[in-house]
Amino acid sequence: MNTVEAIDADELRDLYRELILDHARKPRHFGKLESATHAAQGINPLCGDKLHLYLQLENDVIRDASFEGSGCAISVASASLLTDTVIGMKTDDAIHWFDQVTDRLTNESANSDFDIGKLQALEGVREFPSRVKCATLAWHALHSAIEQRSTPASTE
Amino acid sequence: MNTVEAIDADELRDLYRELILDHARKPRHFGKLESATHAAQGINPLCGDKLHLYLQLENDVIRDASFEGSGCAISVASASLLTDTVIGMKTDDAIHWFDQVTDRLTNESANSDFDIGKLQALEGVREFPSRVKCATLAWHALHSAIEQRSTPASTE
Amino acid sequence: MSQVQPFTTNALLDVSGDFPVLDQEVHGRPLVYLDSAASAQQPAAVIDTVAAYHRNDHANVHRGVHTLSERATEAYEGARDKIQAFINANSRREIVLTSGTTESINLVAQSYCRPQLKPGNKVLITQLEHHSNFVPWQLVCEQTGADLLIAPIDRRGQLDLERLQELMTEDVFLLAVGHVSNALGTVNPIQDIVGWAKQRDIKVLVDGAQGVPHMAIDVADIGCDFYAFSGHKMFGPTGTGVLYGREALLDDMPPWQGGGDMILEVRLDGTVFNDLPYKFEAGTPNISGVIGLGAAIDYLNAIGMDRIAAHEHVLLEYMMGKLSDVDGVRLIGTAESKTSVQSFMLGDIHPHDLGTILDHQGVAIRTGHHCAMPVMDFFEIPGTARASLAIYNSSDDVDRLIAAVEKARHIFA
Amino acid sequence: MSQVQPFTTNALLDVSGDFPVLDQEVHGRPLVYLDSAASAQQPAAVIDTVAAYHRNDHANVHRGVHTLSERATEAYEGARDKIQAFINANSRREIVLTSGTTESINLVAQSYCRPQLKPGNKVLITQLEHHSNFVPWQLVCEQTGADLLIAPIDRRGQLDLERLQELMTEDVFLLAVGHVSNALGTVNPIQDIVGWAKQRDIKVLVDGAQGVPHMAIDVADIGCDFYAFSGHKMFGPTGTGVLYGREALLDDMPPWQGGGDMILEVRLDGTVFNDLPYKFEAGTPNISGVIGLGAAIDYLNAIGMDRIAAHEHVLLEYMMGKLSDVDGVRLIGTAESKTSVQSFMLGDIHPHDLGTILDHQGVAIRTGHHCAMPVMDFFEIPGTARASLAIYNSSDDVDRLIAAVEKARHIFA
Ligand SMILES: Cc1ncc(COP(=O)(O)O)c(C=O)c1O
Ligand SMILES: Cc1ncc(COP(=O)(O)O)c(C=O)c1O
Repeated sequence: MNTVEAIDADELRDLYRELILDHARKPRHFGKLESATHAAQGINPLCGDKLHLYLQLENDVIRDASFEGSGCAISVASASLLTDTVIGMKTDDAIHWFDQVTDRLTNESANSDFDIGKLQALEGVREFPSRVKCATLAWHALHSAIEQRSTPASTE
Repeated sequence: MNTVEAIDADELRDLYRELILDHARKPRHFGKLESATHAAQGINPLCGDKLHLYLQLENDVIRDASFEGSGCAISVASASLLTDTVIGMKTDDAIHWFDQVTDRLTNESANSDFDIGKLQALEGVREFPSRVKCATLAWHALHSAIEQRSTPASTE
Repeated sequence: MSQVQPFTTNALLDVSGDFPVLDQEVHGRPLVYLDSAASAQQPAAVIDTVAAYHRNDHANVHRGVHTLSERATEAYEGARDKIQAFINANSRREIVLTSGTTESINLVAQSYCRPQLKPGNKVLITQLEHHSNFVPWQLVCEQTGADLLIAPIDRRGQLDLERLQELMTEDVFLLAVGHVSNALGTVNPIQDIVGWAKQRDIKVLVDGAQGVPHMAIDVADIGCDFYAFSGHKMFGPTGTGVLYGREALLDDMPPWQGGGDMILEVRLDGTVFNDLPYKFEAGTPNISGVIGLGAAIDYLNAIGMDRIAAHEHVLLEYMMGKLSDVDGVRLIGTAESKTSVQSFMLGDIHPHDLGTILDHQGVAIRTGHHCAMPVMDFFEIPGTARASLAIYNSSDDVDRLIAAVEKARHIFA
Repeated sequence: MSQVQPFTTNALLDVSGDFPVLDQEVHGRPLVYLDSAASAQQPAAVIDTVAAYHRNDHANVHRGVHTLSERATEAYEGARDKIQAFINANSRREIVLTSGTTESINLVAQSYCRPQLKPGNKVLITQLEHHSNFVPWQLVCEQTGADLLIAPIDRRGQLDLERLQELMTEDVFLLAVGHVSNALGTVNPIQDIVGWAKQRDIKVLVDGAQGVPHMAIDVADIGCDFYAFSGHKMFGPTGTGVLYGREALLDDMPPWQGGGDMILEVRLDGTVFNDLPYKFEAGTPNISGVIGLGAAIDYLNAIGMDRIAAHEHVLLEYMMGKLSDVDGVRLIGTAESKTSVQSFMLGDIHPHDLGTILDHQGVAIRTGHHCAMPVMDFFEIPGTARASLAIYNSSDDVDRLIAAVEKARHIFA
């Protein structure tokens, strides 16, 4: 695949990094989680992205996580990376990650002391204001699921 | 009274002719008509002119007419001139006058074959689009009264 | 449809120079604007009319005796007359000025339907409708206990006309149907539909948001009871819209919103409402917007709606042919009768990603559900990429679109 | 009040050069615009912002991935942020964009009150209100069987505050009260009024149409539940308005109008509404208008609302003094606390005639009932002549007004 060569703009290349395209094509932890104790829906009214996030919590630890739904490459890759990241994490830490990640994806001058690991691959969205919502959607759903809110999360 | 001298613009002088000011100050046939068989209200939402027109009809002839209410100099003078004019007239003729007068007051190129008599004094309103409604209000009320409409006439 | 029609170039207009916004680069490439179905651009004539109004004539309308107010009123009411003539309404009393199609439809739902609908009554809409011709009916049905019926569509994105007629039973109070689908471009046989409804004494509201910009509209000919449309889709200002309504119906309707201008008299114990159309125009209207809409109509009239329709017809055929020649493209919306809009999918690339990649090549399309989720549900897709055409587009624009789609295909190959 | 205050000229602004419309002659005399309470003029900064938006950036907002749509969305939502800061709301979610004060008030009447009001409940308003803060309550009371109570005023045009408090019984659901009277200029002690209402658990809507243009507004400080105002009264575009609402209340309210943008999901069998504030913004908004309103706020902020208030205070005192020195003039509205507006009568000359004669001397005032018939009823007059001031007026304007009134007196002597 000649992805990188075919894109002439640096910004586009920054958005559709290999890692993103890979997770978009082969999302990890995709499907309904039968053992889920918590769940939330995320809707992006902009483009119709819609995903369900499932969490299996035990004593405030995320034992397992998965997601289903449909979305653009960015939102699917983001959800896939999210599940990869939060499994095994304490809910408090996951909320801290939520804060850090959403800050880093929206805010040019965000503090980068905290290492968001693979999720750095999503930072390209900062140049694409309308795509930031795609990248943060799953994280908002995570937040809702942990807080067990009943209304769908949205990125508006 | 130095009316004419005090007004420096021809148009203003044309609007507030002696005859108009006279009828505005001393309106004829002012008051409620106890013998009225027909009546209508005219409202000009622009400035709050509001008048009641009363007609005493007998065999399609206007035996008597009067009006009450409050309004600007133009609308009061117009109502006063109207009552002066239509008393003794057949209703069909009054409707014809309605057509002729409203045409003459609104339409620069109106046919002037029909002699509207004293009502010519009102023609100055043509230069004052927002005042045309004042001049025609009583005539609309006349029309309503003859047709016995139940909703107030308005000049909108 | 997959065969490209021979190019009848003399049918094409060349007016893009009238639209200042089109003369710019986006991401280093000349802008190609293919999103007019969402909102159309304004010719300089409209922009300048609005600015000149504010530089010379602005004041509140209707209630002033001074010169500016007279000028403003004349310009504002003059625009109403232009609208009346443009859609061939019988009377200026039938032209209610609103903030857009959405408000026009809500007005009818709330003022005409809500007081009359009873449990067991039905409101009939179709699966093609824009949310603005969908949700107001859901809301009023919920409020009144009436039932909402939804006429189905077929795989080409056309109304199933037989089913539609079957659904027109005598307990249907009103049919609300789009003239042209904003998601698919389908042109409904509106005269036939209105005819069937009239036979059954069903009132008809036509959502004309996508009709007015693309063809000559004659409401007398169509025969509908209400026709709703927006200024910003027809090269006029945002925040303006029209509700055409038959005078007899409007006359009997209670006002919707209360406020200044819609009353003759306010007393502590009650209120006398103003005449049509003012009864439905509460508060200070969008004066400069409506004057700008008048200028847009002047502009369209100067070109001629028939020439505009011909131009767009040729371009749409060209675009459909070219698009369907691209490997992996699947056209969504292939009705027999269409105008100005083509939705499509490219392989399994999400439309949103496609939109971003096209934008990076200067090509502006819309992606997503186009406020027509029921249509997306029918096709079982989350959304589409949609290219929509207007008077200022050219065959070059289509060629740029095709090249950009090819590149996207390459990236996600 | 009949004594003219010493002239503190350094309190006066001199910004009329920013307003192109003011630089013209009417009937051969330089225009004096004293009708800003009806609609204010726009500074070039606003006119140019709107035109530049259409020349460079226009597209529909919220739903687009392409560059113009991103720019339009950013500008539109940026204006919302400016509004939030301007009135010191807690959150942008509390700023609902409407077509004007009238729509803002109707929204609250229909969406907040209508579902909750029951026969026996009461809505409390005052005799000072503009029709737009009067008729919506008449309508919703009729629809629900609730009672409408009207708090009286006194001969100076002030609310009878004792009576008002007496009327605030526990069956009052909502109090709707103006901040500043458009007919008389009375500034109500809004913080006290809201405080009394809060003690009795009565919700309060403030009609701020005439407040926002003239003083710094802090909704947190005022403590009201809703605050409504219009763009065109504050030097912004027509067709724009704001409803500030406390988030907790807005959250619980059902949407009012249905359509695009106010939903998250539309299904054949129901609909999920969008978050605040979008739940209340159905359809394509007045994009360019709102962006223009943002520019108007920038303009006001650059001058400073406190300086504006000081300027208008000095001018109003001057105008009141000069007017009451004219033989035969009777001031209508002489409240202790006033801003920017003076209504008056001249002998028994009908205000309408006075308006025409002033216009012929280039002086634009408003005449009539000012959409406040209940106020006129109270004073038993059909209407008034009203001169209203704004940032661009000067003491020269007042002098021209006085000379014109003198001439009218002469004509009708
Ligand atoms: C006090 C007051 N309230 C409400 C309104 C209505 O505002 P709009 O006509 O902009 O909706 C006005 C102005 O007309 C007003 O002065
Ligand atoms: C078919 C159709 N109906 C209704 C609407 C709503 O129009 P507006 O958003 O201008 O109110 C639109 C456009 O968004 C449309 O395309």
